Amino acid sequence: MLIAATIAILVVMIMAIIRAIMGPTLYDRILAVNMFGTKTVLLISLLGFVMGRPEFLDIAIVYALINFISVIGVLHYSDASIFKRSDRQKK
Amino acid sequence: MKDLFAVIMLSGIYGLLSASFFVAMDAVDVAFTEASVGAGISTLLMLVAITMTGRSENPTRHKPVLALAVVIVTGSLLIYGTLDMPYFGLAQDPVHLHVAPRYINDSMQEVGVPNIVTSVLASYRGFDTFGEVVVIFTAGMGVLALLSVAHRPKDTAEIDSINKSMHEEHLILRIVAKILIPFILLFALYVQFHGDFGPGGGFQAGVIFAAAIILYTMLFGMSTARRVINQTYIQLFAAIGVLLYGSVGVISLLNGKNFLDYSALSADPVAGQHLGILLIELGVGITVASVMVIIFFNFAGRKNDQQNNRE
Amino acid sequence: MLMGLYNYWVVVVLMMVGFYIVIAHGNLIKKIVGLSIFQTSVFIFYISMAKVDGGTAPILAEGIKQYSNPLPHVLILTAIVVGIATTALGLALAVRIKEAYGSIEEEEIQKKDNLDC
Amino acid sequence: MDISSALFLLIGGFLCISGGVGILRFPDFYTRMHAVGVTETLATAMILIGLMLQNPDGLVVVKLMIILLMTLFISPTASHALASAAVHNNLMPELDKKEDNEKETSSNP
Repeated sequence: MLIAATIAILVVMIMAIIRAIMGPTLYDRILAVNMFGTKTVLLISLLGFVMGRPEFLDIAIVYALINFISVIGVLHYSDASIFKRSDRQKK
Repeated sequence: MKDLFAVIMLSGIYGLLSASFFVAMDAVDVAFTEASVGAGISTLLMLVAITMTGRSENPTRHKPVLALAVVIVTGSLLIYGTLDMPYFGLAQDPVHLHVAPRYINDSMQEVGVPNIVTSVLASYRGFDTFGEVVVIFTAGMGVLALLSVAHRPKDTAEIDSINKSMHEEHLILRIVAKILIPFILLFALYVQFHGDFGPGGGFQAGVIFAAAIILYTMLFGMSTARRVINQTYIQLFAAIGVLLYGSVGVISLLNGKNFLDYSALSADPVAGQHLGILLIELGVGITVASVMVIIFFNFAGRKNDQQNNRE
Repeated sequence: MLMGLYNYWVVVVLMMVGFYIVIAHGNLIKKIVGLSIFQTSVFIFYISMAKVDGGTAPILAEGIKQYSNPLPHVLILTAIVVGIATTALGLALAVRIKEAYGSIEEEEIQKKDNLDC
Repeated sequence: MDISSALFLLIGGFLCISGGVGILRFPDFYTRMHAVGVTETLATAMILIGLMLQNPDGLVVVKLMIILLMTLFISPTASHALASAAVHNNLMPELDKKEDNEKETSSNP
């Protein structure tokens, strides 16, 4: 069953890559990257179990955190800035 | 692909993919580093850079036939060269026959640390790591020299008003970040000090620590972050990390052993090794964290400065 | 029995992709992305050399006999962090070039240089 | 124990796949985000619970719990931030796609 779940996640990762390449708008790409990151967390925890040494889940925790930080960062430093409107209002 | 934003998103995915590859190849420590560096920080830095340099690429006028030819010739030569290489995954490969067995078999008696990667990194090959830390420090100083802007201290009342107005808008993000940041810092410390027993160590912990500070900076604004983390102190800390590492080596010299031979630090050689590894990992962590923060602050500060000048 | 070498071929292909981006594109940021792809291909090369069939991660535990080779891991671990530091330096240079020349396209920079002389 | 774990893993895998189909096939950004946002959290929870049942002792379960908690915090927040960014920048669902494309190409910082 572990293998089946791993394969499912790999398939979904390929789908996310396709969306990130096609993605007409910027937000589609960010969404795809975000999804890819979450799937990577799952993949790494699954791989730990498949290889029989599940002690190394720290990596998955780091992923979950870094993924959040990078999504916020991408939103902050792109045209999609959520901070733009407040700047305009200030002026 | 002409849109650099898409290019950078895809390179972020590439970083994630290569990290999962490293997990599959048993290199947990490397995957840890790549997770925090390749997926997070480098994507962010590239994004900040393209906001300053422009988002689209000019179409190339000349045809890349020559480049393609060079690439194909070099590639086929390299593939021809691999035909003599040992097969993938065999235990009798020449790589595995030299130094590595000693590390695997003896490091527990000599260093007493379960994580072989940490013991090789910090003890057997302490010289190399010292060099790497100095390189990181130098790169940080280079970024500082290239990008630093003299920032005028702003009116604190103005900062407060900006904060208040922003607080109403990004309420959810800020509260979640407020909950998460202490955990991230705590986790960074765990990674720092658990590096002897599991994957982790100074390099990874430094990057995670810096990532937490970067998150804070992005959500609460540059000026607030500058009030919390003084730029001068950060630069000082970057130097202190390198000095800590170096001084451990000097102490062992003074005690009559070789440079960075930690068995001189204590009466019992294994305890000395433990102490030495702890200290130099701390030095590495401090340097990496402060260099990453310096790099990010300078990029972001430069960007703010450009925006202010444009207005 | 050539199949045992596929890991090297993947590395070579990735390396050539990075190399191609570096020499065929004029945009400095894209060149840096290309360099980082090249860099990662070298990382993959080292890590795939370290893998031993049936081995596990080099963290000592009871009841495990076969470990992968820890030495390449050490080299690559430090190389990744050094890589990000140098990439940041490259990006900083690109930003300064943009400020000085108003562009980060190689051809335009050269044009401006020729005008100045 | 094994059967329940397998069940959880299978449900998780299925949800993942359905989210993947959603991100590929749905017509515009908001529906895609709906597909991903809804399945992602549940699928992650399912797979992590399945893994917890595989090895029900000690530190591993605690770490899996931490990952689960993090995901429960993080992924809705990220979705929220993404959606609000899209709304703030006037990305309209479906009908106004043309205008939005113009904005994409013309907006250079």
